[in-house]
Amino acid sequence: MAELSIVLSGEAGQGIQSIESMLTALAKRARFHVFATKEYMSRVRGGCNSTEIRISRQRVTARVARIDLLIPLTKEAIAHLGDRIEDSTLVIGEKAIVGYDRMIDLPFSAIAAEVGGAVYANTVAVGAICALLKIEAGECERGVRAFFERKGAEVQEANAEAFRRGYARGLALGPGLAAAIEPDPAVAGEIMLTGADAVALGALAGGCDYVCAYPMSPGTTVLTAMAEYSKSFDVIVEQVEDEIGVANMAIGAWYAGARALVTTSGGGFALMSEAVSLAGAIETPFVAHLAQRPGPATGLPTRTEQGDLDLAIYAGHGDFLKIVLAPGDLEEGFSLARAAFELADRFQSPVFILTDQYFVDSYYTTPAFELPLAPPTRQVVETAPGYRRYALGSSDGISPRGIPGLGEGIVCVDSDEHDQGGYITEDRAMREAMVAKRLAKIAAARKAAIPPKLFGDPRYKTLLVGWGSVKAPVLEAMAALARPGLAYLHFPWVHPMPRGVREYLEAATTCVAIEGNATGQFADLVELETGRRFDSRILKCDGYQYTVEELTERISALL
Amino acid sequence: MAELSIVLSGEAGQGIQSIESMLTALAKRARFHVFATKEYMSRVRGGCNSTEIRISRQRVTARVARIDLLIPLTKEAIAHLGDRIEDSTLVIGEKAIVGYDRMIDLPFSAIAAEVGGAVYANTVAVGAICALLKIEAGECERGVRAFFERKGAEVQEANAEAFRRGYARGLALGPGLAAAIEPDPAVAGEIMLTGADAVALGALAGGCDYVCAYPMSPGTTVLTAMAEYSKSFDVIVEQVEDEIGVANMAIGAWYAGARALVTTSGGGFALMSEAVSLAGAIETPFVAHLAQRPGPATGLPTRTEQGDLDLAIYAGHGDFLKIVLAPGDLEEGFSLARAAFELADRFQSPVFILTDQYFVDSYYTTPAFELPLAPPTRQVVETAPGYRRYALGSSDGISPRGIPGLGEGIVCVDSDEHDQGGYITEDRAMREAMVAKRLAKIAAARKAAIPPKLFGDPRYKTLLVGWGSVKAPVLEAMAALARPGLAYLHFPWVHPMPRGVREYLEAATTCVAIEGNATGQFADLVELETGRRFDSRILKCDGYQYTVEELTERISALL
Amino acid sequence: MATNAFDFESKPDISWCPGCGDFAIRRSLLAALQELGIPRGKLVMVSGIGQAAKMPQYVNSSFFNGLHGRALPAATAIKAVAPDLTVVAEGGDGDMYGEGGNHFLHAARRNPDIALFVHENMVYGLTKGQAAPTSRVGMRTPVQVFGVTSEPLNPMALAIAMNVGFVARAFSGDIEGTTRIMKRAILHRGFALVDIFQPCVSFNKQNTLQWFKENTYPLEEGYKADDRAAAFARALEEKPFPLGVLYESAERQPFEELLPAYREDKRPLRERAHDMAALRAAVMAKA
Amino acid sequence: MATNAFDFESKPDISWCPGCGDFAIRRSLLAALQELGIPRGKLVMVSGIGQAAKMPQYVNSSFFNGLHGRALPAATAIKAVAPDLTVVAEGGDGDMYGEGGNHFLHAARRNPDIALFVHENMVYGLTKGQAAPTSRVGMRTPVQVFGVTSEPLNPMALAIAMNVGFVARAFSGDIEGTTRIMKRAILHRGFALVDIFQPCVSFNKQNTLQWFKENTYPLEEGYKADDRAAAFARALEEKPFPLGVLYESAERQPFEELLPAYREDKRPLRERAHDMAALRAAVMAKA
Ligand SMILES: Cc1ncc(C[n+]2csc(CCOP(=O)(O)OP(=O)(O)O)c2C)c(N)n1
Ligand SMILES: Cc1ncc(C[n+]2csc(CCOP(=O)(O)OP(=O)(O)O)c2C)c(N)n1
Ligand code: SF4
Ligand code: SF4
Ligand SMILES: [Mg+2]
Ligand SMILES: [Mg+2]
Repeated sequence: MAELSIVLSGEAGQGIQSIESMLTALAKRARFHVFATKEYMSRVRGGCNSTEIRISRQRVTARVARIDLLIPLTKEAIAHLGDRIEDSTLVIGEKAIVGYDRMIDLPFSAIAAEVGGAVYANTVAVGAICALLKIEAGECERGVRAFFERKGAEVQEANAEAFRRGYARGLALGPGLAAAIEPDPAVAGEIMLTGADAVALGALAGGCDYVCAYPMSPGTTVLTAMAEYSKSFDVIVEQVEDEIGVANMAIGAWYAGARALVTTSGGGFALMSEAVSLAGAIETPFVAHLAQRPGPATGLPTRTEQGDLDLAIYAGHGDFLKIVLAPGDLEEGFSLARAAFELADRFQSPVFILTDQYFVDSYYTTPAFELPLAPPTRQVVETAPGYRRYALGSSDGISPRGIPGLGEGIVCVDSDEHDQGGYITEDRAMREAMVAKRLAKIAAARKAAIPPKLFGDPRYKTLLVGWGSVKAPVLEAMAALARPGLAYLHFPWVHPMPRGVREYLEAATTCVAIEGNATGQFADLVELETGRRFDSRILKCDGYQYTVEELTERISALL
Repeated sequence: MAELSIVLSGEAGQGIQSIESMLTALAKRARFHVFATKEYMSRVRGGCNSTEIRISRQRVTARVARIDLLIPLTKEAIAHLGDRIEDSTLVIGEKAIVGYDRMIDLPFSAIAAEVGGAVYANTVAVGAICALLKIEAGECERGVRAFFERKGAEVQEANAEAFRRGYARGLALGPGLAAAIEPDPAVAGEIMLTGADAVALGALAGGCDYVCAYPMSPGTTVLTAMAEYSKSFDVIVEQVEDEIGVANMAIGAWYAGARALVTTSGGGFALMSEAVSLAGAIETPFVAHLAQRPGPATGLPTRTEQGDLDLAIYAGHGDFLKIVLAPGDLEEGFSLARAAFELADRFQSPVFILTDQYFVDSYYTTPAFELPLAPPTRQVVETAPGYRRYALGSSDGISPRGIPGLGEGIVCVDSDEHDQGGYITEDRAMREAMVAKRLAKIAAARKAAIPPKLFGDPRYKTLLVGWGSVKAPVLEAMAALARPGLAYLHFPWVHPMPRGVREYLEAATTCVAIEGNATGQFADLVELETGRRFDSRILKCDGYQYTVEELTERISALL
Repeated sequence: MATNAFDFESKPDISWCPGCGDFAIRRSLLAALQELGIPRGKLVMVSGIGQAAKMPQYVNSSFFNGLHGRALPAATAIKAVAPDLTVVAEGGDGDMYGEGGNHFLHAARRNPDIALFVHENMVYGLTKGQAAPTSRVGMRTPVQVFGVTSEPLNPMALAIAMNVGFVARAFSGDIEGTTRIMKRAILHRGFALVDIFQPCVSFNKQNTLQWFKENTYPLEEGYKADDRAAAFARALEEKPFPLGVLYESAERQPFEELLPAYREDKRPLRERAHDMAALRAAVMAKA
Repeated sequence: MATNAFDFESKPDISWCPGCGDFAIRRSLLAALQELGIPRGKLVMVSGIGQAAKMPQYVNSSFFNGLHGRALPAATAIKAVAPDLTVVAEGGDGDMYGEGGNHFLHAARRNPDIALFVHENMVYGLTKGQAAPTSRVGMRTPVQVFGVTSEPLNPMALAIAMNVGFVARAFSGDIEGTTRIMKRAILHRGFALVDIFQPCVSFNKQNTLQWFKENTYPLEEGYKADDRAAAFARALEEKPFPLGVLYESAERQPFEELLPAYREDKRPLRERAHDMAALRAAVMAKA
């Protein structure tokens, strides 16, 4: 067997997460490729959530509809997963609680009680699953002990016992159910982390030393990760009273020489819109991580969508450069977050990293990120007396950026239209020069844009076009389709539009846009740029990421 | 002579405005067509501002570069107006103050002193100008008295005297300088008002009964007008602590059965972006007047631009209907403001009226607005028990809107995704139904859109395309060019794009976009809609509206 | 519980955590509404976003559940447009004092006849445990990993400084006391704040039911609530925090009563027709 | 005026109206900065938008003139990132208490070492005469055509309620007194509010220079500013309003000093290198 798709489902707070984290840690330890993602309701307890885990011989980076093994913790879990439960789905759990006919009864709680209490039920379940996966018991047990290392010997021992019992019960289900997956030794050196972690590490690699935010799902994930890193890095982390304060604080921090990051979601980002315009006007860098969730307004707070692209691109009033980056996998999450700081500093402009709930919450095994050799440097100059913050004359519109306290000059910035020194002016010629300066940065950034990347058949007839987190499911769907003449053009840099896109589209007979929103916001931008209409748009707005199967089907319907 | 272009220029607070208002009132009284516009710095006193007045036999609705008569009040005025002063420009004023060689000395202050004080200098100036215009003295004097009616007999008398003296001095300049313009009797029944007044009256005609705002130039003009009208209409007018409060208050007011208006400018509108999304989510009407000024950020607070179109169209996160209207003249200001309320109520969606500083501050004589026969009615239903605010089933996505207190039902709205009753749901099918419902309103609104209007040669080869306040200068420029094969397609309704635009563009050999911003935001939207690229874009971002001459030249350069 | 007009026929699916103080506050609220005899159709519950702000979902009446932090401007407008309705705004301490802080200040200045109930659990519940403006110094959270350093906002002191006419603190653990205070707040003509201590069992392990019990005490019998400076002094008391009505004054007139639109005509806007003659006159005044 | 390091060589084109109280405040400010001997390169003036908020334009130093209402978050960050700089935030009563009200509340909670000077002219100057949050009841304006009805915000009471460690009121008419208070505010370790009465000659015909003179008095010699409740009682005094330092306390530590980043290393962030070894370790911790 090449892989197993496991789904855990139950109420918030019921323990899905502990099963998940133990199981994925053990699986990685056993050198399996692991992918995990979750979907959950906007509530702290109760409801019905689920976690999907793929354990595989090969790299897996997307979610699938197929459920090989289902562990329901409640009755509702069965209804919740609905038609994804097929004849081939093995359903294991506590029949007394779940009451599902077709399931194999495995009374986790009763077994846990034998060990010493209901708290061990999760470990029992993990044991049973590990047995089904035929992971070597001793190695697993060491893993379990490692997992509970900080909790002391007693807890370690009890959990090891719970694990063993679970393992035994799993084995007892018989070899017919077992699914031996071959490990991949390469996994040993790999890392396993969420999209949020990747963005946080990328930010650190980009020299981020100031984080401010107002909590908002799913943007909070990166805030929490950075707060944790503030224990080992010189990063100031501050929770602010509201998102307007957040954005203005971050701009103030950049002005004074920090590399600041804000993290939020659509509604919070909307509130920052005026401040984005401020960053544009005073040409101060600004980096925002915008983790998308479905709108409008509060919408579905804990679910996923790619619906904030227009919001980001058109944020703020007036014409000025905004760069929008959208990672499609963990490596891009890391490298684009890092790039965001370099770009913001270089272009003295706002840069947005667009992710989504699916992206930030999902995790998988991936090769360790390549680290830059040199640390980032603040792209600021020591000022001399007479320094003028907005000196005109460069062809790319960029003036050397001073910061207060560094050098003899003074650094004056004003949100009104200003002259080269930063003083208010209403002079028409100066106004036009400053508009031209700001527009020149757009042209310069387009030249510096990360070009889209083509995957699949270079002599394609059908070209799929997407951005951000659809990358992984599209690539797996393409692999599943294995059709010649099919390619996928992926945009990690989505705005301002990189050059040369038209050529890619013109080479295709059929162009299909794929994105996770209701109208095709990126498709519009590509059409505007290229004048080429998409023949179809594959869209989705139900709050979930595409499964590989869903995409496979929707793409093949167009072939 | 067909018309005279008069420019007054001096410091803020120096009296330009009193000359202007007296003069335009007298000119209208004398049945001339009048047009007046002003440009001023963002300061209360000092600086250098100017007012331009056209007095004409024919209707005039745009600004011209040409200055026939200049009244400078300061030295700086001459430099400020620069190359607009030509040999043909008659410059009249106090030489001792202005110190301009070529000017005709007319010591307003000294004459005023004879009457009783410097306060009468403005009236002296008005007298001189009226003499040059050969307006009948007695009629003027009655006008002057009427103008000062509320100030008492003494003030009236002194001003009449000041007027007479000014008039005499004007006459004494000799017939060579006089400019007799023929009056147009039709002006008698016409009205003269600013764009801000037109929007305010339109709002009242649309049933507006609640206004809230936070002061921001140039949006404040409509707030002040409405505050004044609250003396004679049942309109609640409230200044709010910030623009976020403004927008949420307006939405609350609509929810409870009012027809609320907010008025702001770019930065303030940016702050409302999240609330726009709220209106979209809870399907509550919302009407915003957005008077544009140049950005980014604080920009040029008292100047003009058409740079907030993208901001308006893409305001708020998520996909939902926003209607954007942009009046090009006073009549459209009135009728579109009125329509905004009907449309907002009908589509239960946000509607934005986009004007700009130039539009709200300019005024001219125009035929009295046609008033609707019937008063507007609130498009709400009396609810029955079991009423559900978001009942599904209509093809246009519109559910009957109840308001609390009217009927037996309860009215429940929630910014989270909700079911038909307004209760929070995360059900996928319901989510999809609600997205579809909201999208259906976009399609319905496009069908109901006010189509663009074609001016000029119906068998055009060159098609000019514009929106909002460029209408009047474009039409005058076209008239000046008098070229066959030239037409102008004007959009009073700019979003969602009306249907049939492509046909208009395809009929042309050359398409030229004209707008008052740096990049051509509307041109992008038309290109996206039609797939037809503009051959040229005439753009402007220096904070001023096009003059007729400037447009004439830039258009003819393309012909 | 006896049948209550504001409860539902079938039990709603309440998304709060078992054991959360919000349930008790809901009981107090339903009781207060019922006991005051407010006609069901005449109540509008207004809220923002948060666990506390979900309250309107669980009250069988009209509601406006708007944006995080933005309940008060909406509530003010609803009351201004329809003064015949009873308007209750409710939310969390993050919602009302954090994101919504500015609206709180200016609602206090305006003084609309609205009762505001704030659940002070000293934490952000819905977003999983970050510090609220009321969190105590030193509290560690996943974001405040070194502990909170900002001074907790004192809603009582703030409201008294803003001259709010009814300023009270309640405790969810005392359902009847809370009901009593809520009733007085709703009856108060003008803006009334009831800040309600509420344990969050999921994320605040520090300010528990027990902690609140140990750190509060009822204002003494005979406490005079009519002296603003004296009330302020009491508002500064901490550990134990006084419970009850700290300040009450009928001096200020409510916002909507001062609106010119209601000087003569008391009808809510929804019952008024638009004046076409006035419109014609206004247009022709420009002639 | 004697040469002042913070003044310009050539007279700047100041856009305030002749006679405006802002000129006097500028004199006080320049004097305070000079007398404190702040190195010119180490000062950052931070402001929003308004007439008062134009102040930084007229001080020869670094400045961050941001958005209307948003000076404080920017100022807080500047101080946090570069604690070696002196940060002064300045703006109007609309800017700081209206649009910026929430930041005021939470800056007070955070307590950054910033001096905040607010020009209380009881009106919106730059936007031509609408009511400010401090406008007195009854004042008529082009927007408040029937007169202001909202209670004026009392910055002294509010700051004391928020436990700001330095709370003072000055009057532009008293240049020396204002200079003295400004100096103390800048020296105060933590957030310091100086609310400065200032006549707006163009738009506030009610609260004139004369009115302020007649309606203010200096706090008596020997006034003890260390009692919060007593200070609150004095803050409620109106007509006449007390001038001087109403409340002062060195109890609270400034925000930036509490930041873990400065526990051991006192250098501003701009002088620090990024730690690549820690980064490598953090990445590999995910293995
Ligand atoms: C603009 C915006 N920012 C952030 C959020 C995320 N958010 C939802 S509720 C909440 C805070 C909840 O705390 P509180 O108001 O104290 O209510 P509680 O859950 O504790 O009852 C936050 C930050 C949001 N919905 N909107
Ligand atoms: C977001 C936003 N809203 C509104 C404005 C317009 N505005 C500029 S200054 C100002 C108020 C000025 O009053 P105040 O802060 O009291 O300063 P003053 O001019 O009286 O010194 C306003 C409303 C703005 N610039 N930005
Ligand atoms: S998270 Fe806290 S406040 Fe929210 S429902 Fe659970 S216990 Fe209550
Ligand atoms: S408007 Fe008022 S506050 Fe502004 S400069 Fe003039 S006098 Fe001063
Ligand atoms: Mg809370
Ligand atoms: Mg002011």
